[in-house]
Amino acid sequence: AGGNGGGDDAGDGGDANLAITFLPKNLGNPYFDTSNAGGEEAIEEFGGTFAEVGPSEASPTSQVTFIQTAAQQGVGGLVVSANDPEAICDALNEARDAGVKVVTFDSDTNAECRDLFINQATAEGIAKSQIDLISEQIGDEGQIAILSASANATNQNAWIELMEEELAANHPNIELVETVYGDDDDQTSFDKTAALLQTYPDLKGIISPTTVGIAAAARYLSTSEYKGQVALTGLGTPNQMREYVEDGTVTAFALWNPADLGYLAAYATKALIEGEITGEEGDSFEAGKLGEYEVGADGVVLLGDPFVFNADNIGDFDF
Amino acid sequence: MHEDASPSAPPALELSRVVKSFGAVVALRSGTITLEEGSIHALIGENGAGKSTLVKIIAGLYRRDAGTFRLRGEEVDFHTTAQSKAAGIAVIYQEPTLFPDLSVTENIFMGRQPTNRFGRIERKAMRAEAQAIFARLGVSIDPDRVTEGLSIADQQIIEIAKAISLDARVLIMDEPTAALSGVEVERLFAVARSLRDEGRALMFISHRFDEVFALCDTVTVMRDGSYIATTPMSETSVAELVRQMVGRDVAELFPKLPAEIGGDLLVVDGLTRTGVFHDISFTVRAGEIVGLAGLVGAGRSEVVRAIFGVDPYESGSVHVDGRPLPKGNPRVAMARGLALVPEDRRKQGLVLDESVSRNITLAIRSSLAKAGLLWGGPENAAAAVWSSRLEVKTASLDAETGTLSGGNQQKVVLGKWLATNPKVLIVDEPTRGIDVGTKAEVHRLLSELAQQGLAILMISSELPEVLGMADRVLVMREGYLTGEFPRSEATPEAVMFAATAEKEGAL
Amino acid sequence: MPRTGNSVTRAAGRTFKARETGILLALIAIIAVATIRNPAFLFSNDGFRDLLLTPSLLLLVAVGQAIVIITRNVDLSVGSVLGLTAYLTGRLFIDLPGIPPILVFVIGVGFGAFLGLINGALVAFAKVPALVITLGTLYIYRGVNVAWAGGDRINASDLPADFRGIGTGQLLGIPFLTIIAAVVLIVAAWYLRNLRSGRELYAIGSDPAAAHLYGLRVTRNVLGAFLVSGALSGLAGVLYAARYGTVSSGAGTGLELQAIGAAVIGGVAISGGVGTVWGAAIGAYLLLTINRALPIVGIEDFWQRAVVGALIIGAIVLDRVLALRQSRKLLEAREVER
Amino acid sequence: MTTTAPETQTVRTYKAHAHPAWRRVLVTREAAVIALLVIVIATAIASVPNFDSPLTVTYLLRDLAPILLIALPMTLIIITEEIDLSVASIVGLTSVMTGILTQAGWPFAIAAITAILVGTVAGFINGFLVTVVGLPSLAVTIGTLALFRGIAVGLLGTTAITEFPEYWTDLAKDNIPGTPIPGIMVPFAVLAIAFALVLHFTPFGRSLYAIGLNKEAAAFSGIDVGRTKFLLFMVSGTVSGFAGVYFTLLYSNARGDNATGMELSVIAAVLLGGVSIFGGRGALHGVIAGVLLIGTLGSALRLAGVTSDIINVITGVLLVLSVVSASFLAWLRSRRISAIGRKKGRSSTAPEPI
Ligand SMILES: Nc1ncnc2c1ncn2[C@@H]1O[C@H](COP(=O)(O)OP(=O)(O)OP(=O)(O)O)[C@@H](O)[C@H]1O
Ligand SMILES: Nc1ncnc2c1ncn2[C@@H]1O[C@H](COP(=O)(O)OP(=O)(O)OP(=O)(O)O)[C@@H](O)[C@H]1O
Ligand SMILES: [Mg+2]
Ligand SMILES: [Mg+2]
Repeated sequence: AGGNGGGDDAGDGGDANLAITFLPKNLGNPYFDTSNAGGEEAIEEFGGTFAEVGPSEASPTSQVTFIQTAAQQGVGGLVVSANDPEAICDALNEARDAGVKVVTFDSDTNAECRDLFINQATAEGIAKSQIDLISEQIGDEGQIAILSASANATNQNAWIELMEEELAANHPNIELVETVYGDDDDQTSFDKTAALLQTYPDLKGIISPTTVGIAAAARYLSTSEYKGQVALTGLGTPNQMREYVEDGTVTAFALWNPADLGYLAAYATKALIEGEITGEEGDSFEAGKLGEYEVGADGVVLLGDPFVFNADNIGDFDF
Repeated sequence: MHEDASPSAPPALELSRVVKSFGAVVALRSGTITLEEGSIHALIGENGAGKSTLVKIIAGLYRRDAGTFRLRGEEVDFHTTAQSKAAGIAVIYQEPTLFPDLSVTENIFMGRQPTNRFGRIERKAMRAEAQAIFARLGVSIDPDRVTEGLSIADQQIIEIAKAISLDARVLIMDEPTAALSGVEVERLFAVARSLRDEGRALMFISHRFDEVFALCDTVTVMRDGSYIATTPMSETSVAELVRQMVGRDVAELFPKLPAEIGGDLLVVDGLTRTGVFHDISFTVRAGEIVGLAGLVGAGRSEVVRAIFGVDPYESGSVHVDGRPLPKGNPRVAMARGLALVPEDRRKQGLVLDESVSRNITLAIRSSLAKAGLLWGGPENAAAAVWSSRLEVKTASLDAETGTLSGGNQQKVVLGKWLATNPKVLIVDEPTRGIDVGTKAEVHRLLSELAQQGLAILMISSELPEVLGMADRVLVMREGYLTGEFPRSEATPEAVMFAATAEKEGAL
Repeated sequence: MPRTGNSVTRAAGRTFKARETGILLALIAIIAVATIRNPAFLFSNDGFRDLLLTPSLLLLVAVGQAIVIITRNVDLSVGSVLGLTAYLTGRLFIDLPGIPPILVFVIGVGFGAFLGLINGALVAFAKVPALVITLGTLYIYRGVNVAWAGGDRINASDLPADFRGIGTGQLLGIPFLTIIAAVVLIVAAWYLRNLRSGRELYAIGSDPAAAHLYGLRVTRNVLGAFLVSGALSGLAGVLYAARYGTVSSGAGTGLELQAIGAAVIGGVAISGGVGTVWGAAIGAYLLLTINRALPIVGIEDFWQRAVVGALIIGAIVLDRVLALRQSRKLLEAREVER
Repeated sequence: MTTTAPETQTVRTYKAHAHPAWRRVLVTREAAVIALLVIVIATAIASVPNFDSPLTVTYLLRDLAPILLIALPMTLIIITEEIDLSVASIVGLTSVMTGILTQAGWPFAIAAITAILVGTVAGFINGFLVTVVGLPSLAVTIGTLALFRGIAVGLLGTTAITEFPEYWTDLAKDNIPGTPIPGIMVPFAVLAIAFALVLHFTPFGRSLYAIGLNKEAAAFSGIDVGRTKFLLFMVSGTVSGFAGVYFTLLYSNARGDNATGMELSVIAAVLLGGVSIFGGRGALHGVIAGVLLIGTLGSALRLAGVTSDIINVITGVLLVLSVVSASFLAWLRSRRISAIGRKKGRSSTAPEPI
């Protein structure tokens, strides 16, 4: 089955099938809109075909259909953010058997189901930056809560676990009272924030390590009596958070550049398709404007450290 | 054109050679009637003669296929019942049509409630008016209660109240008295007469000749959808009307054959269901036809439904051929040899959207199956046997039963139950709405079956039918068994007395 | 004014009204328990505000749904209608900068009414079951929404601040949204109780065949009921955009079952002819307040849906038991009359 | 003491059918759905790249299997004029049960059977509320839809169970050797044949249609309407439970939100396949064709790069068109009949009344 794309640019792949499909957790998620735009930019640079498909709700079983379709279409590569580490595993492996290179980004699957994972930041790095931000904002003591995405999101759960360890080890006066799940749905996250503030009148801070969650929480706080009383930090995009940083609801939050993440994932996929790398530890490849990257243990490529946005620097970003 | 009709005032309502058919069934061939103001006009005819169809055309519920319809001399063509209402016609339909979830008052005034300038319904005024009407009718019904659960008689009274409240020029009443007691009928008549004296035109449909003669000024007879004759009440007699209605002598309608009476096949003892019937005990023997008479609403259908197991009962027992029958289990009842031809064939007797073949074999489907599987072949074969035996008129066995005429539908129901090879056959209104010829056939069939040793319990609201067919007559009134007469003693007077008199005496 | 009714029928009338009272008491009990556990549930500015605010959108949709159910129909497309109008609202502000919010309201409600009209026309004229039609339009409207929005979505920053103020602001401590919902509720309740066409809706649902016999305008009324349901979902869609600021193509998914649930809990019989919009409104408050109260009472988040399900079933079972008791009483009353 | 055998001298003879066999088979709703399915498949093979690959068949049937399975009892339920909206929640609940029990160390087969029994119990609850308590099934199953889903989500909370014995997951995914057809089609085919036989060729099947068309007449014919419906709801729960176990294995994933919203897909397919929501009408081959039609259309369009939203629009339009066209045809027919009636009436010059 021939793909509809195909790059004839330089590189040892020659007539490699550079049709690459991006499969985010769900459509209509600005974080993925940004990362996929980065991917598209990269693919245009190297002359492949970009496609973006995805379910409307973030569930693993609905991702499977799109993985299968991609395999049927015979695309060269598939870039996935997994809604579940295990559930889409078999589908991914079947796609690989059909000759599709599979790269995960943002949220990984089990290592044996994909060729590469593009890690936006190490889990430790993210967890530590979140805890550092919140402890600074609440004076290193009091109750905090976490507003996460879905209960099964691999990356979220890993971060939360590490955050708990970090709290136990270095911040004994901070109490994590509850983790709630907004399902990366704006309304749910909004309502969950409201519920959190009610349930814990002494709450000092909220961490929302998901872009949908932090925006919804910020919107709730900005019009509530808790504005300025309850600290909020997490992972967010500057465009969504600008208003709340400027009005004082939020002092600082973190994120990597999702566009770069998508860009890097696209280049990594290209390298796999063209046979430049196989995903072994120590392989290295060129990623356009980002420079050269090396594959680490378990086929993980690390983008870099998270970046902290605050009132001073937020004006410099537009994504 | 009726140039010879009184030139001064046109008749209040005039129908001439109106035709209405439903698919293949011609319900009305030439419906003709003329209502004059200040007069009560009776419309009589056998079941299925087309009376109700005529009423529904006047009401705007059906549109006529042909013929003329004039209201105070002007040709009209109603598309909806709202139009006929607006034209001053009030109709009491044969079946009460109330909204069960709404209050009595709301039912009376639905769609034309008194309102203030802003369109707001004036509840107080509405309620007061309802009470005034009830006072006039001399009944006490709580105007605020929901109509769900009201007795048929009360429902009928609300229908009458509804029609009166319309203050219409023309009032059509399709069997309004069927469910009423003597006192209630008298009150209704008083109201009807006062409306007549106010100059309104009334039409009254009833199967009871005494009522027709007591109330009406003129009578029109219909038969088989056709107009037969219009006569002033004073110039006719019951015998004459019956001759016009039936078109032949009544006697031959009931070909009673001699049968040998055997042992008790159906024994009912002390059957009771609170609020419905009480302490009902009787037996039916092999070869015997027992008639169960009474007014509509007396509870006869409920009793046989309980016997058959479709309805529950609280106490008492039923034995078929010596063996007790469990409560509420029609399947066992069928297996023991009980068959019930229900009163409402369209709702209870038939699956109208299914084929003739499926209907006839519905009750015997299990015995037609081979190794648990049922194929079309055996079904059609069994159906063909019973269709031809009863001479069902249908083009094919896969025709939808709903497309058959009423009489043929009734034959399908009879066939369905005879196919089960019963010992005891209960028939509830077996000839309701079927034509004269078929009626005689049904009677002949019942007689034959009795002769072959079946025990037959026959409910009928037509007294001549009961008296003509039954070896013994039971009478029910208001849920109680009030009389039992052997054939020789069963006179119309005795039966009617048992069906009505006691109540009037009590009041 | 003389009362001719006997005590039994009056008691029956009371149990009828007891339904709304019953769930109102349940709602009050829940609020009381949650407040005892955590006074902030009621006695804080945000707590009080959220108590009123959270169910307001559902209330609007549930009122429309109740009207449709009263006519013995059902509208499964309300969630999709809400989503589509919410997105439309955002697009209007983006594509026509400076458009006055009031015009957006008019367009949103009108558009919702139009979608409802499509449902109603198919149901009333083609005489096909509402369940099938609105299941179809549930898919269609949602599909159109997703196709239109694609990966885009409306962000809070796309909407003017004064418009968003409607979603979050308050008057004398009562949120605007709640005021709007209350006005709609009162108008709808008044209409259903006091106007002829309102009563006709009940009659149609109670017995469609009898309604036809009466010459009630069945087609027009059913059409109207769907139109109102669509318009209210449209209004809820505009307000959704105002309240949440962010509108993705999935907004309002699953709302249809919540709306039907609210109506059913509130005593609107799924078989038509019975119930009030008051009941549906209280049902909406009960459903969403339970959601917020459960964590406070110590029941985990995850069990909320189970509680909601049990609540719906409990409500209809209770209804049935009451109805059976009533009909038995009526039978006994007949017995006595004899 | 019985009626005599019917007299042999048959006065009338009856044709079994008004129309020849080909007309009865071809001029049906089911035939139209099947024809549409064939057209869609042919068009897709001709114009959608990669549609003709064996993978398409494998993926399509695998994904459709739960819907196909549940559509079987759903057809029977809708034919008796009821509805079961809780099926997808039962899938979720049994999926969670399978996961929890497997995780607790139960042998998989025992865990799976227990989970299926949980599905049966769920169906029992629906059946009890509908037939014994006497509630409308639409309201009941909206309630149990929330209840069963809520229990599923409540039981498993934040976690998803993803460890299942490879033997079983492979079994769920493997094709019938030498074909692109997934193995799940074997139990499906067995069930489909069993359901078809029961529905179309047994006394029980006849009683289902009778109940759907006129339950009062059915009760008067000795059919235990309540018990029949009770049984159907339990079968629906059981089959949904089986689908839940399969779903779990297919995605190696037990989660509370598995199969969310699938009830609408099932009902849409059943209605598209020609089953009347008012009961009493419909056939299983039409339903299976309906499921395949929606599935194939979706698969082809996805392959052609059409997004899932357009597929939803098409599903919805098909559904609406299917009911509206049926009622439009009926309206046309009734108009023709009444026009004939009116003509007849006019031409018959009845004699002037006396
Ligand atoms: N909607 C209908 N479809 C088909 N046939 C009908 C319909 N309504 C009436 N008929 C048939 O038309 C004929 C006349 O019925 P109609 O109800 O007018 O009789 P009726 O004189 O009122 O009888 P009864 O005294 O029993 O009330 C009957 O054969 C009946 O079966
Ligand atoms: N829908 C109803 N609601 C309440 N009571 C009813 C209802 N239908 C009938 N009844 C009551 O049940 C009793 C029996 O009614 P039914 O009409 O079946 O009697 P019947 O003797 O069989 O009359 P028919 O001559 O019509 O066969 C009456 O007391 C009647 O008032
Ligand atoms: Mg009549
Ligand atoms: Mg009767």
